[in-house]
Amino acid sequence: LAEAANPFRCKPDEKYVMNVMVSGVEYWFPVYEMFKQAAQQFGCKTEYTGTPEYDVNKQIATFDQALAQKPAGVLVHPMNSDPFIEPINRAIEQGTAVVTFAADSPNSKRVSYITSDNVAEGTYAADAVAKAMGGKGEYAVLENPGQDNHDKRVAAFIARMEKKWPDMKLAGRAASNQDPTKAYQAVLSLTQAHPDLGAVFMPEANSAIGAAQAAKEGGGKVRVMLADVNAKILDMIKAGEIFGSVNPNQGMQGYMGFMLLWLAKHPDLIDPMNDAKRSGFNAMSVPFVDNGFSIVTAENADDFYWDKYLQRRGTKGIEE
Amino acid sequence: MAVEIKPAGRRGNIARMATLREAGLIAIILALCIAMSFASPHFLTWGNLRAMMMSFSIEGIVVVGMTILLIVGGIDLSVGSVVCFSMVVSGALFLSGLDPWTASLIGIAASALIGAVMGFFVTVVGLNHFITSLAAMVIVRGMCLVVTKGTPLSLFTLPPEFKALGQGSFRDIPYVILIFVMVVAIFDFLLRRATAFRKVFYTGSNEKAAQYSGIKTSHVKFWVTVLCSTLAGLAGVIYMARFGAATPTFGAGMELNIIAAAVIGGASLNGGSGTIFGAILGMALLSVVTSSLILLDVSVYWQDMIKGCILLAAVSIDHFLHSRKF
Amino acid sequence: MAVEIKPAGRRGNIARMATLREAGLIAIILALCIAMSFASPHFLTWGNLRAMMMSFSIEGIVVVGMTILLIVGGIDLSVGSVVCFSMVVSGALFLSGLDPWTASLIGIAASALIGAVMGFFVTVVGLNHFITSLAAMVIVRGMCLVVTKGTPLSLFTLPPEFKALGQGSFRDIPYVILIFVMVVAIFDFLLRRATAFRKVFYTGSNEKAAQYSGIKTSHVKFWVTVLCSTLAGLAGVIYMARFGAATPTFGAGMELNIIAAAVIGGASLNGGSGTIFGAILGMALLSVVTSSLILLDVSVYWQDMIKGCILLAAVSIDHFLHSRKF
Amino acid sequence: MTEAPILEIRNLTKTFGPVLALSEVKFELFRGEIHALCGENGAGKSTLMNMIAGLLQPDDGEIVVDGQRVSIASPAAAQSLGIALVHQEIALCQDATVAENIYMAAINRRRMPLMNYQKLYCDAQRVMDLLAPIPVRTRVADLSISNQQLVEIAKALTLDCKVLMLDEPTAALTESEARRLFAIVRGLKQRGISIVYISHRMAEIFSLCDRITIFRDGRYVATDPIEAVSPDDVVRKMVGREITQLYPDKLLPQEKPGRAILCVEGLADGKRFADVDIEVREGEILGVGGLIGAGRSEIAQTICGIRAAVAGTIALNGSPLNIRHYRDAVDAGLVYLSEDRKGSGLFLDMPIAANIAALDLGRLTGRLGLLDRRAEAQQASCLTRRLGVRMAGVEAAVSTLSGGNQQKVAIAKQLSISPKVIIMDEPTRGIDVGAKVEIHRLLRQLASQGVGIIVISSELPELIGLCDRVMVVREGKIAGELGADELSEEAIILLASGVQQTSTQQEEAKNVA
Ligand SMILES: Nc1ncnc2c1ncn2[C@@H]1O[C@H](COP(=O)(O)OP(=O)(O)OP(=O)(O)O)[C@@H](O)[C@H]1O
Ligand SMILES: Nc1ncnc2c1ncn2[C@@H]1O[C@H](COP(=O)(O)OP(=O)(O)OP(=O)(O)O)[C@@H](O)[C@H]1O
Ligand SMILES: [Mg+2]
Ligand SMILES: [Mg+2]
Repeated sequence: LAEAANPFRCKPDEKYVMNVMVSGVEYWFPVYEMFKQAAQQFGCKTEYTGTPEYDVNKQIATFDQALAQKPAGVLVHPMNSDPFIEPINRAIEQGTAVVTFAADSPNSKRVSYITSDNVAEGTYAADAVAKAMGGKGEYAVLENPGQDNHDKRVAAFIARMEKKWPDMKLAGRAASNQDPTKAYQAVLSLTQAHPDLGAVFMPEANSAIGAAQAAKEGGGKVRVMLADVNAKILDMIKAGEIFGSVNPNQGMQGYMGFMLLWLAKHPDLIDPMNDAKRSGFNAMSVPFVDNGFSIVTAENADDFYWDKYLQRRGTKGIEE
Repeated sequence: MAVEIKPAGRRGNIARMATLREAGLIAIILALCIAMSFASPHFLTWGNLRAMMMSFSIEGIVVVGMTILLIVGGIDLSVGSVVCFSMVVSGALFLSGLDPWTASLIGIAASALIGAVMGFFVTVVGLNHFITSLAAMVIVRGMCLVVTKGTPLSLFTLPPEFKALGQGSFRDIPYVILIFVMVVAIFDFLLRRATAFRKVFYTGSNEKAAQYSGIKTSHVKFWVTVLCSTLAGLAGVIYMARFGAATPTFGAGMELNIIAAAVIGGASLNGGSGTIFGAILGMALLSVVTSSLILLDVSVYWQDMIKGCILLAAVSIDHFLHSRKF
Repeated sequence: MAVEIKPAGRRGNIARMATLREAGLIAIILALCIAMSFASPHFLTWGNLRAMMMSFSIEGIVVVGMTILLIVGGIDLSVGSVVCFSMVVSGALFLSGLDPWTASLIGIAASALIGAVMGFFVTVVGLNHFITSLAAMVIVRGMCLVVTKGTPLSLFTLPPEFKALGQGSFRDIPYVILIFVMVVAIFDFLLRRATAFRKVFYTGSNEKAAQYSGIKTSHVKFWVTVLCSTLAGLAGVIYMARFGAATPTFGAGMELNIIAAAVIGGASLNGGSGTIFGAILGMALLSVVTSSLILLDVSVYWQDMIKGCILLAAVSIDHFLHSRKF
Repeated sequence: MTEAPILEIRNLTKTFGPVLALSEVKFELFRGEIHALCGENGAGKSTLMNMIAGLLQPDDGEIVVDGQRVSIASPAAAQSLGIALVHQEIALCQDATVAENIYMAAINRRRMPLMNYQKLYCDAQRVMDLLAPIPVRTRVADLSISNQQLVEIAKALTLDCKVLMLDEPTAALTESEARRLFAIVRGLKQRGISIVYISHRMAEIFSLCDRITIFRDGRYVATDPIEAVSPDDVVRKMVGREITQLYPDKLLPQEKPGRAILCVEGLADGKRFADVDIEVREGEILGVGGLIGAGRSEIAQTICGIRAAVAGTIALNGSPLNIRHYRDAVDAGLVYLSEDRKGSGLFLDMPIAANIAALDLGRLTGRLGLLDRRAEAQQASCLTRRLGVRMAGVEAAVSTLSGGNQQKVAIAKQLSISPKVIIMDEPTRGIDVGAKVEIHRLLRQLASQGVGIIVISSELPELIGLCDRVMVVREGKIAGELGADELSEEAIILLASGVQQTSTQQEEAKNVA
């Protein structure tokens, strides 16, 4: 009866799963934290799964295994888009809702995709760097060629520079592949080759630790700009060793990710004026949601520490 | 002098020894499976087993080539890159208008060519397999980046009959698994019985003695190197069919997993010994462990650690059962 | 029959041979440097050379340990994980209130302990180095995750005198480079001259022969394994001082680079040969190539390919100069 | 002898799985004696030595050293008891120098933290020169197998030991090195060191040893003072039957050898030898003699295409052969038995049957390119029976065989293809008297069937007893040829060294002249 009164409740064994690659890495934790919170508010069970490795084949194996347990929905970060088409479609067929986050599989039948706008992130980062340099000078980028969202950020960064800041010159590009030692070596080499280098941008946080150290040793003239944060990055931002970071709104990704999943699992809650019933199309489909991002600077850095956040909330993070 | 001659059995000693060897691994895998089926009701479902087999079938094809290469005393660190290369070349050719089957054949041929170049450096120039294949790993990965310009090729338009190769099934048994079982069966048989493959054992066991037996060991090494790359190329094409995509970063780090599987299965890094069946069991062991941890919902922080410990324990038990040196 | 006794030179035969060997690598590196100095005016500046040395100095410490381990016939795939582990353990202890020097010592000791456990599995249980260190690689990486809970430890509060270890210099020469040069000099000397280290060569060259001479080869193997992990631990602590952070993913994939450096420098994967100086030259070669490509502003898509080709060419030339088997 | 033995073995038993290698054997060694240990291949001699040296542990029985019952757990333990062993199989560190190999045990024990290479090279050279002038700074890998054997012996001489056990030290040596060794061994005996000497060469045993102990099939048979027995007695006790004729009959002078089977002209490799002409005729056995390092092995390997030739022609049965690879030679029926059975003769980890089949898999291959394993096993059991290999079965790994039996497997491999010409490099190295007779008889039989046979041997009695004609090689050139009636030890040594061996004074005088 209570259920009839309140449709926004889960059935006793309704389970929602979040599936990622490199699952031991902290980027996912705040996402899952809010995913879990939303689920608890609905009285649903959740599970955090994925492979600790950076390997699409292994991630699909974990995805398939999760599917074998017939969960109500999966919030997935597909490491590569197309390889997930078939598994996602299989999930939809067996009645498991699928929503992608932070990376998409656009050609699959996933109901929704939630992400921050990588292009906007790259564009903003470019503006911030260029402004600080007075619109004039040399910059470089560190890349992780092959990872889609990273490539988008870098491309947007460079495109914005070329379009809006004609006096900003691209001095060099190097592949750091998320490895701090490679980033360290690359930035040292770049500063040697280009003594006037004023900024370096990278699309993730791992490289930044090495890059910032190299920049510091190079005399501190190079502004380090990146995407994502972690405790070390935050400390360096506060100390002025890192210029800034664009950080996707992870909590929103998780919370809205859950909502989208839950809705997709319960499409009969609405009765829209369209052909959904006839065509078998999911009536609750919301193709795209932008979760937004924050700009992390010395002033607001304190709000982004994971351990402080966890303490404040008193939960066990991904371990529940 | 009393010479006692035992009648030679139907199967030779090599085959029998190998079977015995593998019994230990089979026992360990079964024990794990049984324990798991108590711990998780999902484990022994066809869905889960299918997922597990799917996850190692294509890699298993590469393991076959690697095992033969290890037997001849070589090693190939470039397999991950070559898998990716075959995928990327076939994908790019398909996108440029070729039909997918022809494109795949060219992709596999290109992989074989890479094997031939490595074989050249090993047998003619005289470098060793490790350093040659390490350089090849870097070069071929670079070629993947160049071909794709760093972005995954979307092969959404692959015709369904080609995609079926990677995604379709025959009565609930995926083609992928069928192909894998076929490749394993063929090469396991050949390795035990075919004359040509016996030379692989001779060369790996004592290259000089093989030369003193009139075996052209550099030919043997060359062709085995080519075979390993060719099988990696085949795997790449099947991955392409399965994923409908060609990603330039695919397969990075795959080589260690594959070598580990072969070594767990009894292949020696010094050459001269190893079996395909054993290597596949090694692969299965790794897969069962990984998959158990996920099903048991072990914390991600602990997964790696527990996985490594189980691996070490399994290898030690196996070693203890046969007291053979790995 | 006339007995001819050649006067023994001041340096032994091995030492002279080794010097010759390394001449090829030195020539190749110099050739590259000279070519680069034409292409880029910045290349031969002290700043750039310093930067290049900085970039491989800490890894160079690990290379020392790996080379000795290769000489004894072992291999260690876990070095990257152990570097990270030492970093993470020291970092966590520091954060929990210990002074950084004590914390670092404990971190190094913990790394040595990991080496001891591996040594146990190799010498007592009888597994081989490859599979043992592969399992250790996974386990230790897992421990890093457990300790850090997946997030980098920020060691921003490290006292400056400790940070100086990784960031400071003595008259424009960074301490890191000084430490590196010292470690290399000491171990190169010991390996050529110390009685204890000669046993490493003997064990790696022919374990049985060494045993026949009364050498306790399992002790030798055990201690070399411990040494390799200990040096990795030392590197980890220096990395911590340099980056002021402890990242749980640090050092992943490092092992291949390090083994490659040693092998380019003349170490054999079959044991029995190799020099520290050569291995460091191998590392330097890799570093010069990488850094040249960045200085020349080569497209990231082409960097890998060109790097691999230069590597292959360099190794082939070197091989040709000495026609020695890698 | 009232004195207590320095080493005593009581009721020692050792099994390897189902194989009973030694069964309740006993052995006594007194101070300052040279004690021969004899037995057929596989009788258990090396196994006993390995247990005394701490490499193997007995299943049962006692080892008593100086009246103390001891258990010898490792080679180091044996060393500290003053026991040293020269192994039958060469076990040297190939990548290290000769000097380091010689002094390895000392380096291991030394307290000094740093190496003193100068002293090491001087000392090592001094020891080495007692045997042969091998430069001690060379890497062992660059030495021929016989020189490696000398290093192995030199190594034992540096050990400060009470008991020295030599397991077939002369198997790979020529007469002159062997003589130097005997002089050294007698010197050691003078100093009160006890020596166990294992050999299959009767002449050596009778000229060198004081007492002799005989094993048969892993059991103790007898111990006698050497004066009390004759070589024939020893052979009878070893083999269990009478051996009447040590060498098969040679070709009679009136039956001249037939047409030429193998004809080599003007062969040169551009490095070690030049202008080599060889002719092997139907029905004869051609011997090749020379000192260690004369280049005999290299000539043989070049004929077979294992090494590259720069000049010369080879004809088989009148038709020229174009050999670019050893495979071509094998296909033409020309085979070479390597002197280094461990390094290049055998696949130690593989089964006996697979070893024997390695030379020509084609004949064992059925349709579809599959190997006929039944035929493989049959071939192996047939050949091993013919050569009397003592083994558990044809599927056992070669590494489980005794040294002499391994050699027999290597020979079986050459015979497996019914060759037209066999070149055998030290064919009977390490083979016992009885089996040697069998192999010689077999060679003679093959020769009479029209197979061309070349035997390279460092054992002069073998060359003289077996061959119809002996070619002597000196420093890469053919120094001369001796017909059946000219064969004698002196004649061969004269040709091989270029000088009279009898007196050094004479030798030097000649050189000056
Ligand atoms: N590791 C082993 N495994 C199985 N059997 C072995 C092993 N080592 C030796 N044997 C067997 O033990 C027996 C004795 O061998 P051993 O080497 O002592 O003979 P030997 O008297 O030295 O002969 P040879 O004159 O040929 O050197 C042989 O039958 C041999 O096959
Ligand atoms: N790999 C090698 N490197 C350098 N020198 C070698 C090598 N192999 C052999 N030699 C040298 O070549 C010479 C000829 O060796 P070879 O074995 O042909 O002589 P041989 O007459 O057959 O004598 P034996 O076999 O009795 O030693 C020897 O002085 C040996 O030291
Ligand atoms: Mg013996
Ligand atoms: Mg010879």
